[in-house]
Formats: sequence, structure tokens, C-alpha cells
Amino acid sequence: MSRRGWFSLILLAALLLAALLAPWLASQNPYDLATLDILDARLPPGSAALDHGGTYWLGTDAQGRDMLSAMLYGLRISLTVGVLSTLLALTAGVVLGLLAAWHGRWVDALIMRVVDIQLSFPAILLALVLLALTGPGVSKIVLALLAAQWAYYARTARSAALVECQKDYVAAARLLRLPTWRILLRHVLPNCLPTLLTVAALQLAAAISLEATLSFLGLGLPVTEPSLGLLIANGFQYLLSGRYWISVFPGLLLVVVLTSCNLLADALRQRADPREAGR
Amino acid sequence: MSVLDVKDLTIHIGDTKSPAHAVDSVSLHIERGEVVALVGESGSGKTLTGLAIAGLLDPPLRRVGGEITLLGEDLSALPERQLRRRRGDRLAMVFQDPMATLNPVLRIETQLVETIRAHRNVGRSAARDEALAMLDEVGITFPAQRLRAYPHELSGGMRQRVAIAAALINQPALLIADEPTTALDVTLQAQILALIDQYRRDHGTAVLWITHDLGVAAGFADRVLVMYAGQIVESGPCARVLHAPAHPYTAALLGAIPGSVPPGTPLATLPGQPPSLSPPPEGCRFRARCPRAEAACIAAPPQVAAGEARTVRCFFPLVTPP
Amino acid sequence: MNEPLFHARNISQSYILANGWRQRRSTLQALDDVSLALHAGEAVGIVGESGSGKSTLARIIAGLLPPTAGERFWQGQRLPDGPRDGIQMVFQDAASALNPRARVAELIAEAPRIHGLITGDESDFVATQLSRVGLDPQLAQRYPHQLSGGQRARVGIARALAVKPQLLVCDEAVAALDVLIQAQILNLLQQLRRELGLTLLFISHDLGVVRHLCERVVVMHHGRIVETAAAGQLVGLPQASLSRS
Amino acid sequence: ADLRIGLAADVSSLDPHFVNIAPNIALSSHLFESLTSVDANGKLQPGLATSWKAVDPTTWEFKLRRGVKFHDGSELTADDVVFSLDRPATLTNSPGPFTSYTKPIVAKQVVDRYTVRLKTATPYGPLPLDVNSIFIVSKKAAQNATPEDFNSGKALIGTGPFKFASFKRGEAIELVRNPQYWGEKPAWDKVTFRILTSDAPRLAALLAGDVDAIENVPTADIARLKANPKFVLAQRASWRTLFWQLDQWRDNSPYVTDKAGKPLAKNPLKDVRVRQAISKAINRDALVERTLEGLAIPAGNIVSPGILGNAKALKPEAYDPEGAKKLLAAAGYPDGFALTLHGPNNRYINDEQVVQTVAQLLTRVGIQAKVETLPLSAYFGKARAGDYSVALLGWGSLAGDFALRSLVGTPNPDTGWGSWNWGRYSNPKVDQLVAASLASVEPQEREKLAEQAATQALKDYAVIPLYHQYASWGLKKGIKFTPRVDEFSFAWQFKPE
Amino acid sequence: MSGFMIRRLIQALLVLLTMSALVFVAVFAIGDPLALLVDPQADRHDIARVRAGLGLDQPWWVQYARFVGAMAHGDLGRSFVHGEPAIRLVLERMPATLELAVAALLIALLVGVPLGLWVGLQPRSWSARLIDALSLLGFSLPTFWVGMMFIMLFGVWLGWLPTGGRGETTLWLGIPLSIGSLDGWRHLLLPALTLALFKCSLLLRLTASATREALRQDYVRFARARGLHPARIVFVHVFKNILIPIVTVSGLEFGSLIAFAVVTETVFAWPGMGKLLIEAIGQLDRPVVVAYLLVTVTLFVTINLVVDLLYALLDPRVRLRSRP
Ligand SMILES: Nc1ncnc2c1ncn2[C@@H]1O[C@H](COP(=O)(O)OP(=O)(O)OP(=O)(O)O)[C@@H](O)[C@H]1O
Ligand SMILES: Nc1ncnc2c1ncn2[C@@H]1O[C@H](COP(=O)(O)OP(=O)(O)OP(=O)(O)O)[C@@H](O)[C@H]1O
Ligand SMILES: [Mg+2]
Ligand SMILES: [Mg+2]
Repeated sequence: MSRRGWFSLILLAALLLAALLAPWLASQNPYDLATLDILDARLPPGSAALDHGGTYWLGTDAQGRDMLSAMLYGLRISLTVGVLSTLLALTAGVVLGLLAAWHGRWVDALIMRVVDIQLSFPAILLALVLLALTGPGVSKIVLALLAAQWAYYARTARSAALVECQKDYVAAARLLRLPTWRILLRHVLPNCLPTLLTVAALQLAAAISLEATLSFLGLGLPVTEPSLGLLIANGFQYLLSGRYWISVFPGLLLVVVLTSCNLLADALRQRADPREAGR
Repeated sequence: MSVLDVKDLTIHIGDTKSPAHAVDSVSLHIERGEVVALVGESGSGKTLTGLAIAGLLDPPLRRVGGEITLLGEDLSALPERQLRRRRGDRLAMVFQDPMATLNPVLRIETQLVETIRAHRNVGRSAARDEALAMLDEVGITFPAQRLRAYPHELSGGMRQRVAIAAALINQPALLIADEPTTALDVTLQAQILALIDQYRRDHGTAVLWITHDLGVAAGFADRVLVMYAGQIVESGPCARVLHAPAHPYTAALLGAIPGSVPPGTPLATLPGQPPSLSPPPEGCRFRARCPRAEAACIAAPPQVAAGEARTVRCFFPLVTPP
Repeated sequence: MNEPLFHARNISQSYILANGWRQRRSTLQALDDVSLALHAGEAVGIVGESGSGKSTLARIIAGLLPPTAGERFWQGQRLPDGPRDGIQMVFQDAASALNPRARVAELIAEAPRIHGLITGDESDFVATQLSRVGLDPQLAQRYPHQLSGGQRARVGIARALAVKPQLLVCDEAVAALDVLIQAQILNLLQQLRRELGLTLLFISHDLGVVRHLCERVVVMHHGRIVETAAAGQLVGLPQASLSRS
Repeated sequence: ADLRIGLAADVSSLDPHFVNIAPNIALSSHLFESLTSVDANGKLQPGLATSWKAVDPTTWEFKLRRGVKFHDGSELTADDVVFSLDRPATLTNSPGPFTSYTKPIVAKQVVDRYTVRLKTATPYGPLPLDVNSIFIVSKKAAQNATPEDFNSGKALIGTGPFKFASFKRGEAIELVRNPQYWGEKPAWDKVTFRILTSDAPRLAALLAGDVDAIENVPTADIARLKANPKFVLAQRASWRTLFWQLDQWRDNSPYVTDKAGKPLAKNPLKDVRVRQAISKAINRDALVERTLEGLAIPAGNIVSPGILGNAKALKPEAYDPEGAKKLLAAAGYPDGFALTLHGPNNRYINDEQVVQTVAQLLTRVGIQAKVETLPLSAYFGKARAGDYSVALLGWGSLAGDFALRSLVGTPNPDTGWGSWNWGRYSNPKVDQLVAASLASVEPQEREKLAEQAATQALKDYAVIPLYHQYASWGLKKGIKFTPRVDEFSFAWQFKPE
Repeated sequence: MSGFMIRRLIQALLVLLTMSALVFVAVFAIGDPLALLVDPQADRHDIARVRAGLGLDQPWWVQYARFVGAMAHGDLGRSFVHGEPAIRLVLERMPATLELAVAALLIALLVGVPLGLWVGLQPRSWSARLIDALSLLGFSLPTFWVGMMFIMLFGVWLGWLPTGGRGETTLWLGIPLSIGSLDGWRHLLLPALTLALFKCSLLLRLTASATREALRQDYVRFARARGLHPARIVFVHVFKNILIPIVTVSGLEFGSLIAFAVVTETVFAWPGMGKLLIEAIGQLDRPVVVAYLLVTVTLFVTINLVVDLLYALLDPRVRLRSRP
């Protein structure tokens, strides 16, 4: 993989690690109301806390949350939402896509028409309507993102699988009378994975960004458990008043996350395409 | 004077530290009206040689040495701008895959006319008439309709004819044909061969015919050059080389053709594979697979004469020099 | 005459082509009433120009493609659609016929393992199969892309043989190979026929190759069998390139 | 001179009788007037009627101002008034009709060209205030007019200080001065209302000079605006009071559990000591100072100071966490319990933040509080259906008895009482006092009764008041504005300096 | 062709029906519009009357059936909140959104395609590497955040451009457009840029990779072998080929531009359909939500159709079956 690819992978791993270790890295559990002190609200970066003597390196938000801690936990939520919805959507899409490609005929036609319908309707609008319906919550936003994104995977998986199914190794596997599930899972799927992973890395970024956007529109997550997007949204109102840190820092972190996902997608794509490898 | 004279052409692939010596000191010359076949197995450097002559090498391919003289003019010294003027004019090249060589979104007419107008100051309609005549000459029926067509509307054989028409439209002195018949079935192969043969006779064009099919070389070329691992290991008049090969590699190639032995009996084969060329092995590159290899082969064999108009790169040729 | 091992009767195949803008549908008759019998131990060649229906016939015989019309018989028994034990195929493009993500050992052992054909140690089994096609057993741990073209073709053959077929269909199995490697493979097939009594259906557009390998040659043209003859006496095929040599 | 005002909410229709929502009323007030008017402090003033009196307990008589001209030049008469009072009931597809204001009127009588009598079934004191909500339209123009006719301006003929110029829905509305206005003529030739519903862009528009004034200055930016010499800030405590509604009717309230999440034996919120403890646990000063950045005053009342029914004796509950803990212990919850606070997230100033802060404060006295906030669209419906245990509500009213009727009156769908009494608090004594207050046509007596009712309800902790919200306007330097208690941004109250 | 069209139309109709049914149920489930709109003092009779007046007293399927029946006559119902035909409200706002989306697409094309061509032709130059890196960033910046930053930078700190709203419009064929006046342009610029940023990066990357791909093709080598001028190779041979994916993607992305206009319009107070939708959802104004969705779906279907036709126009090889 290219240097950029490795760089993005390491960065993403570091971010994941930071998110996983958030409870140990963060000086405060920003989701535990008992640890917040409203009197510490909106302190600029580097301020000392009023009573317990800690330092808010990146300042505090309107509830007196330590921004750094909030960002670590927010990263956790953003990544959880992104990864979870991506995995679920990937699974659902792959199952349907493989099915369509393998079975062909009416199964294919049916699945692909549903995919077409789904795709002719933009993800954000679908998620918007769904979330307005279900209300906030991590599981609900995951569901909304799943609903909004599975079709991409189904389509990608199908077209990748169609290409693979044309290849003679599948014919050979059929001649060897391997069970269908085995052909699909052990032979076809692994060969579709490069394409799928590239799309997944891209869609991971899209999912995280979409979650942030929905949170910004007030339809994402509960306020007490802010993701990066929600942190940005919550800080939006303070932007013009000079209390930039509430919004800008989580924004920068979000951009870093998204950029590394996209970088990774890029690198994966180049890897999957040997002709691009020389670049 | 030869139409083409190549001296010590050397091509490297990749970075300067550990390049692959893909083509090593290849020399060849072609006379007016002559067909020279360049044969060898896959990866031996045939295409690279052709591309280098046409000045079409792109990174990571680099020509690191050698002279290419076309009609007395040293192409290797020319700047790209000048070189471009020669390509498609004095020197033309066609490629293997007729599906891919024509631009799928441009009409045949566009692609022919632009070739004319890139080199000659000819009006659009005059160019069109020439294109029409050219299509007719390469044996395309209903040329006027075909001019308006897109490549995908033509069959594979027709497409290759059009590609050849585009190559020949400015009456080049040299045509480099890189396996233009391999992708076609036998019948079409024969037609294309016949077409080029006829054109050569009519116009005296020199042809460098790149192929891995000894059968094609045998039936069509005046002289044959056999390439192995980036080097020319044997050259000479076609009939004689194929009849009595001098180099063990040439012999092995001929022995592997079905029909060279009675049906049902085993064909002659060679063990192993061509060597890696980064870096190339010391000494004779064929050594490891050669049934005649001896200790002396550890040194690089020179190219030596092997009879009239023949050369061979071997210490122990099958044909002794006269 | 005794019962053939395999018999294809009155096979026809047509493809539906959806053509262009206007969605005009046309059908293409790829095979038209083709019948072919293969006797045990026989080697039959099929030649014909491109598009004459050779591959289509091969796939139908192997059971990869249900024919539009016609029936297949195996030792006199009518075969249902789909692949069947005892028929295997070697494909033209060895690179695409091997799953690029599986090691050679898995490629060869997977199906025998599932069908319970491996009695002893699996790696011994793989080694035996590899040696049979003249490959170094060390190659077992390689991936297809780490093999040369000839090695890949041999792995393809080894895989097919590992499930002990009686009929081997080779669809242009040597067309993409250099003459030297082609010769190796042809020799190998000869040897296997001798040793295993394999029935061979060998498809090629190269008459020389077929003549070398087969006793009987079938010539196809536009989806029909136009000629069947002993390999030595064939006349019907236009054979431009070879005629001059 | 021209004036450009940035509005925080969209005007959905120009038909003054179509939907009873604040932005529409605000806009209609420029074009239309009603019999009575309300001054900046919420006091009833003469409008198109110069005077009114109850000629008997069930009959109010209004004397119309003479010589008032509609924008089309015709004169205002009693017929227009009766027509206007009749019209709300005829708009069948209005989702939020004004009929609750016209409903008490059982008969309308034109005494002469300039006198109208309105009869009620029972004595009804707030009628003059009710008719303030019904705009008087020109009968000639509005007869058979559809809402579209109003939106296009065709039927938009009123007596107000401004005349209609243009309406770009969701974007801007332009008005021009009515030169024939009977009262004080506005200082502006032309007024443009720009709809800027998002906070930051609205403020940005002011800062960038795209508008001259904005309403609803975001709290975050108050300080900055104050510090900026190019702008001035106008503020005042508005009529809106925020308070918690607590479930007092179910034995098992859906969002009240023990700390492990298991249901409790009984609903602690039914215990007045628990409600008091919650009230004591809330540090209203900190809430106001930090969360609202000073944009409110702590509340001990249901209506804002200065509004009828505000009992001066009622002071905001003092912050007393220890006292709260004691009360909880006394009520049988020494270790507290857990509950979920519900609130909207796009309705009141910093509403979402307020809920969180209160949760923070409750957690400190041992009531483990979770927070759930929803968009208004989902919130109100669920809250009214009684889905929540503790829910935030803000209420703006110009009369205490009105507010009490809806908020703490025993719910009765037939009369509309207690329609927003989400906690279903019920105290016959309070009901009685409210009813008496509403029935009194005598202002002093009404005020006294209303205060008594409020005092009683708050003694029971029927609801827990938090604060009275401020309303703020940001203005370009050189413009003066008299802030209004009802938060409306009326163009004529902006004056060049 | 006609078969293809008919299939497309049936598909569109299906989308419409599914979407509208979904929305019907969804908006129902979100909340009761009357809880928002009816006056606090209203009693049961008032509420019942209003409910009946709006047809909300029926079960949802009856309402839906009525709705479909009315839709067949071109009537999509009246907005609860505005009292006007919902479709009119949406269509009224459509020019603003379309203008924004078109402007954004044009910006994305005019910036993205040339830069992408450059990156594809000269992948090793430092400028291409820089552009490539920036495009990745542009790809990663969330729209709303970019919008906020733009407002802060250009609107507030520098004061060069207005921060929101649509500004002056002039009538073109009876449609109010911003592009007729300087003021309009000034208002349009920031939101269009914000909206364009992502698509610009997308098109840039697409163009770059398509160019690289095209350059590798034999036809380019053959063109060079015929001695054509490099400019002709790039601008005729390569460009005509990469135009195909560019047009396809632009068309498809145009739909998503309209969808993402929801966000941009919210940030910039741009009075388009997206803002109307957000408000309608907030007010549970079901007829407007449904009308919006119907209009957008129709729009998308039209766009897809146009893309397919363009595609066929550009690529002589095309077979008009559904895209893979
Ligand atoms: N663009 C390239 N980059 C890297 N290596 C290359 C490139 N082009 C050719 N090579 C390598 O150079 C060697 C010679 O290639 P060339 O194409 O000349 O072979 P050839 O004799 O034409 O073979 P074939 O008969 O398969 O066409 C091969 O090993 C090939 O892998
Ligand atoms: N899946 C398919 N759909 C439509 N037409 C097909 C399909 N497969 C094959 N054909 C057509 O059927 C005819 C026979 O094809 P087939 O592949 O059997 O020929 P072949 O003799 O194997 O040719 P070749 O020598 O080129 O491999 C051809 O005209 C081909 O275009
Ligand atoms: Mg080659
Ligand atoms: Mg075939």
C-alpha cells in the first residue's frame, strides 16, 4: 500500500484507539451529568476548573463539559455509529447483492428494482424522514443510516459479484459441485471484497458525515451523548460570539476522521487496481 | 540504404537503481519492401522494441542507449515535437487488439481524417476522399457508410482493417505491426496478412512484424529475428532459420509445434522459464534451460555470423558457421 | 457399437440479445441441433472458427449451461440440468479459472475434501495430485498469481483430475500459451489419457493441436457440426495460416 | 427611511384569521387592528374601539373610533367588526382557528354605525382581551376571500399603520407606510421583514449590515453585541415563563424509576414534598446566569411581573440542596430515585441546555436525571398525550387566570380547561378561584382572585416555575426600540434616533 | 426506447406511491399537527371540528386513499399551516433551489473538471499532488460546517458577502432568479460554493481517474502513434471519453445536490424547497412534506431520464438497459 495509505491506516487506528480508550484518556465522563458543573460553562481553552483544579485544555461547552473529553467520547459515538451502520449496511447489501447476482432472473430484478427506488431517493432525505419518525438515539440513527446506505452496497456487491460469477473459477467451483453457499462466501465474496471495502471506507466517511449533518439538523443523537456532529451543532451558536472552541475543535477532529477514511478508501482503490499502483 | 536501422537499442524498466534490462543491445535493419518478423515468447521484449522505434516509450520504460535511424535520419536525437511529425507519416504502428486501438466515441471518418490532417495540409473534404479511398484499398465494403460508423458497429476484422488503414493512410515507409492478427480467428488472420502483403508489394513499405507465431513468420516474412529475454538470439532469412535453426532456443520453439512430430508422440519441450531481467543473469541468458549448455556459457556469448546473412548468439550453435 | 460414455442429443441453444436503444430483441442461434457421442477413453477434438459455438457446446456438455433444447445422456441415463460427477472441465484462461485468493493446496483439495475423496493426509493428497501433473509439491502454498502461465494451466488440470472425472472437457486450454508451454501441456494430456484412460473432449481453433492430440475431429460452423472425421483426413476447415508453413 | 428587520419565525399566512400562531399575529398587527390593543407592557389600551364597558354582566359594549379608514379608503363601521368576529368560525380548514376567542360571544349586535354589543352566555371578564386577538378586516374586501386572496394582497385591506407591498413566502415581506393612519404615523416609509429562522445567520445578517434589527438575539451573542459600539441591544423580561409540569395522576409514572431502572412502588411526584425538593434542588440563579447567560429572571410565579395575576408575594424558590435532600428523605427517598426530564429542543431560548442543567442539578441531590429532548413537532403531541413524567413548558399569557385555566385547571375536554395541564394536577379550590376570576368583569377583583389562585397552585407545587424569559432585540446604532412584553417586533416601535 | 421509458415511468410511479405512503404513516407517527397548531384554550368540539375540517379524523389508510384519489386529479392537498395548495408552495420555492443546485453544479464542473484533467495528465507534478490533497479535504468537509466557516469568514470577518437570504431577484420568464442582478449573485455565491465544494472534489477525482484510465487505453497510444498533436489527443480523444462518466455522474449528483440543498438552505437561510421541507417536518405539515417528496422524486426521475438520454447521445456504444 502507498505511504498515504499507511498513514491513513495508522491515523485511523489511532483514532479508533483513542475512541476505545476514551474512558481512560478523558479527564471527565462528559455524559455523566454528575461530573458536569454548570459554573464551568464556556471556559476558553486552558482554563482551570472552578472546584476540582483540573485544566480544560480545549475549553468547555455550554454545560461545563470538558471539550477534550467530550470530543473523545464524541469520536467514540461517531465512529460507533459510522462503523456499525457501515457493517450492517455492508452485510445486508452483500447478502442481497450476492443473491441477486447468483440467482439472476426475477430475484435479481426484484432486488435491483428496490435498490433503484432506494437510490433514486437521496440518503439524507430518507434518513431525515426516518429520524423525524423514530426520534433520537444511537440505535435509531444506525437504523436510519442502514436504511439509507444498504442499497449502495447491494448494487456494488451485485455488480462485483456479476463480474466474478462470469469468471471461470466460479464455473469450476460449480463443476466441482461445491455447495452454493460455499461458492458465494468462500469464492465470490472474497474476490468482491476489495471493491466492497473501498466503497465501505468511502461510505464510512459518508455515514459519519451524514450522522453529523443529521445531528446538525437536530435529528440525530440525544443531547446528553453528543457525537462530533452534535458537538459542532451545539457550538454553532457560539461561533459568531468568539467562543470558537466549542464548534471548531470537534469540527477539526471530524475533518481529520473523514479525511483519513477517504484517504484509506483511495489507497484501497489503488491497491485493488494494480495499474494504479505505480502512482 | 535501409529504411530502418537500429543499433544497440537498450531499454530499462523502473528506477535507475535496479532496473529490469528488458531489451538489451538489439540491432536490426529493414530494407524497402522487406518484411522482418520479430518472434519470441511472451515477455521477451518484442513490443518494447517496437514501441521504442516509434518513440512511444513512457515511464517507467526508458530507452537508455542505442540509435534508431529512419530513412537516414537519427530519430533518437530528435525532440518529441519532431518525432511526432514522423509518427503516422514516415513510420506507422498498429497494435494487437482491434477493439481497443480505435477510439470508441469517435467516428471512423474523424479518426482517419485527423491522421491525414495532422501531417499534411489537406482540406477536410479532400482528406475525406482520401480516407474513403484508403478504406476501399484495405478491402472494406461500403466504405462510405463505414466512414460514418463508430468502431463498435464494425466487426473485429473490419476494425483491424480500419486501424491498418489509419496507419497506412500517409504512406509510411515503415509499418510496425505488433501482433495485429493474434486476436482474430484463423480466417481473418489470413485475410489481414494477405492485405498487408499486398500493400507492401504495391507501395514498397518496409514491415516489422511482431509475432509469437512461428507459423505466421514462416509464411510471410523475408527475414526473422528470434528474441529471447530481451536479446536477439538469432537472425537470418526466414526459410533458412526455420528450416535449420542455429540457436538451441529457436530449435526448441520449432520442436514444440504440434505437427513437427507424428500425432500422439510427445513434443519437444524445455524445462524452466525465462530468467528474471532485474538484474539479468550473467552470461548466456538461455543457459539455464539450454540442453547444450556448458561451462563456457557462463560468459556472455557474442553475436556471431552463422552462415550467409545469418547471426546467432551462442557459443555452440546448431549450425556451424561456414 | 457399444454404449457411449456420454451422449448429447439434438442440442440447441439460442441467446436472446437485447439490442441498443430501441430494445429490439433478437435471438442468436448459437447451437443448432447438435449431437455428439463420446466413447470411453476416446479423445475427440472440436475445431471451428470463432463464434461457431464451441464453447457453448462445451458448457452445455459440462452442465454449466442448460440448453434451450436437447438432452444429455451419461452411460445411457438421461442427465438432469446442472453439473454432474464425472465430468470436469479445463478452461481457456487459467488465470480466471483459479480463484486468485486461494492457495494451490486449497484449490486442489477443497472439492475432494467436501466429497470425502481424501482418505489420508490432505497435504499428501495435494502433493500426489501436483506431482501427477508434473508440478513441484512445494508450489502448494503459492497463490495463482505467483505461478507462471504453464503452471497455472497444470493446476487447473490437477484440480479437475482430483475429483476423478471420467470425461475431461478442455475448452481452448492451450490457446493462450506460448508454444513451449503448450507443448508441455499437450504432452501432459497425452500421458494422462494413457495412464488414466480419460475420455477427452478437446476444443481448439488450432487444427494442428487437435490433430496432434485427438483421434477424431468434429468441425463446427455457425452452430452446426459440419464434418466429423478421423483426425488425419480432415479437409473442410479453412486453415489459412497453417497452410503456408 | 427604510427599516429591515430580521424575524426569527416564518409567517405562514397573511390571512389574519387563518392560524393562531405568533409570527402570523405579529405580521397581521401591522396591517390590521383589533377593537382593543395591548401596549408594550401588556396593558390593555383602546384600539379601534375607543372605550368599552360591561353594560350588564353578560354584555360588553364597544364604541368604535370614528373616521378610521381602511387601506382602500372605505370607512370602518360596526358591520366590519361583526363580520370580522364571525369570520374565524367560517374557516373550516384552518388548523389553528381563532374560534376560542370568539366562542364566548353568543350574540353580536350592531347598535349603531359606531357601536357594537357582544353578549356572552355567562359573565366573562377577559372578553376585551380576547377580542384583542381578532383582527378587524374590511368586510367588503374579505367577503368570500380565500387565504390565497390574502396572501396575494388582494384581500389584505386593514386599518393598520402599514400597507401591504409584497410577500415572498419564507423569504421576505415588504410593507409601506399607511399615510392615512389614524394614530401616530410610523417613522418608516418602507419596512422589510426578512425571515431568518436560524440564529447564527440572523445575527450574522445584523452584523454584516444586511438588516437593521433582529429579534431573538441568540443568548451566546448578547455579550458580544453589547460590547460592540456599532450595535445596541434592547431587552426586557417577556411574558414567557418556563416551568416543569410533573406527573401527578399516575401511580406508576413512565419515566420515574429507582436508580436501577426498576419501577417504584408509587409515584414520588405525587408527593408534594418531592415536588418541593425538586424545586429546591434547582439553582435558578446559576441557571439564569450560566445557561441563559443572564437572559432571564428567576421565577416564583406563573406569569411575568407586571402581568395580571402575578402575585408579588411569591418569591423564587431559594437554592437549597440540603433542604431538598431532607425533604426527599422525609418523603421516603433518602437515596433519591431516577427520572427522565423531557423538553423541546427548538422552542425556547436554550431549552435543550436548560433541561440538561436542571438534570445536572437534580443529580446532585440524588435524583438521577436523564435528559430527552425532541423537536417541538414530536414533543408537544407526546406531552399533551401525557407520555412524560417531567416535562418542560413555556407559557406566555397576558392574564394569569387565562394561564391557570389551561395549565393547572382540572382537565376537562368539554370546556377546554386544563388542556395543557400535562401533569393533571387537580385542586377544586384552584378551579373555583380561576373560574371566579374569569367571570369577574371588575379588573381589581379579577386581579385579586387570579393571584389567590396562583398562590394556591404554587403552594401545591402544581408546576415548578423556573424563570421568566427575556426577549432581546439587536439594533443597528441609531435605531431605538421599545421592547414588548409579548415579544412581538412591531415596526412602529422602532424609531430612528 | 418506449419500453424503456414506460419502465422508468412505472418505476417512478412506484417510488411515488411507496414514498407517499411511507410519509403518510411517518408523519402520523411523529406527532399530531393539531397539538402544535390548535389554540391552547380550544375545547373538544373545537378540536374535533378542526380535525374533521382537515380530514384528520379518518384512519390513515382512508386519508391515504383519499389522497391518492385526489392526486389522480392533480390535487396534492392544502398545507395545514399555510392554507395554500401544497404543490404551489413547493413549486414556488423550487426555482430558488434549482438555481442554487445549478449554480453549484456549474461551479463544480467549471472548477473540478479542468483541475481533474490536469491532475490526471500530470499526476506526478507537485501542483497535481497539492490539488489532489485539497480535493480529498474538500471531499471530507461536511457541508454544514463549510457553510458556517464561509459565513464567518466572508460574511462576518471580511464582510464581503451577505450571510444569508436570497437577495434581489429578477423575473425571467416569470420565474424569479438571482442571477439577474449583482445583489443576487452576491447572495448566491456562498451557498452555491458551499454546496459545490463536495461535488467539485468528487468531479475532480472522477475526472482525474477517468483521465488516467483513458490515457492508458490503446486508442491513446494509437493516436500518438499516428502523430496527433497532444492537445488533440487530450481534448478530443481523452476528453470525449471522460465526458461520459462526467455527464453521468453530474446528472446523478444533481439529485443529491437538491437533497443536500436542505442543509445549505438551512445554514444560509436560502428560501428554497429544502428549507420548506425542514419547516414542514417541524410543523407536521404533512401535505407539504408529501408534495415536496413527490416533486423531488419526479425531479430525480426526470434527471435520471435525461442522464440516460445524454449518455446514449455521448456514448455510441451505449445499450439503454438499466445501468449496472
Ligand atoms: N509499462 C510497463 N511497465 C513495466 N513493465 C513492462 C511494461 N511494459 C512491458 N513491461 C515488461 O517488459 C517485458 C517485455 O515486454 P513486451 O511487452 O515487450 O513483451 P512481448 O515480447 O511483447 O510479449 P507478448 O508476446 O506477451 O506481447 C515484460 O517482462 C513486461 O512485463
Ligand atoms: N452469454 C451469451 N449471450 C449472448 N450470446 C452469446 C453468449 N455466449 C456466446 N454467445 C454467442 O454465441 C455464439 C457462439 O459462441 P461460443 O462462445 O460458443 O463460440 P466459440 O466457438 O467458443 O468461439 P471462440 O472461438 O471465439 O471462443 C457467438 O456468436 C457468441 O457471440
Ligand atoms: Mg507484445
Ligand atoms: Mg470459445
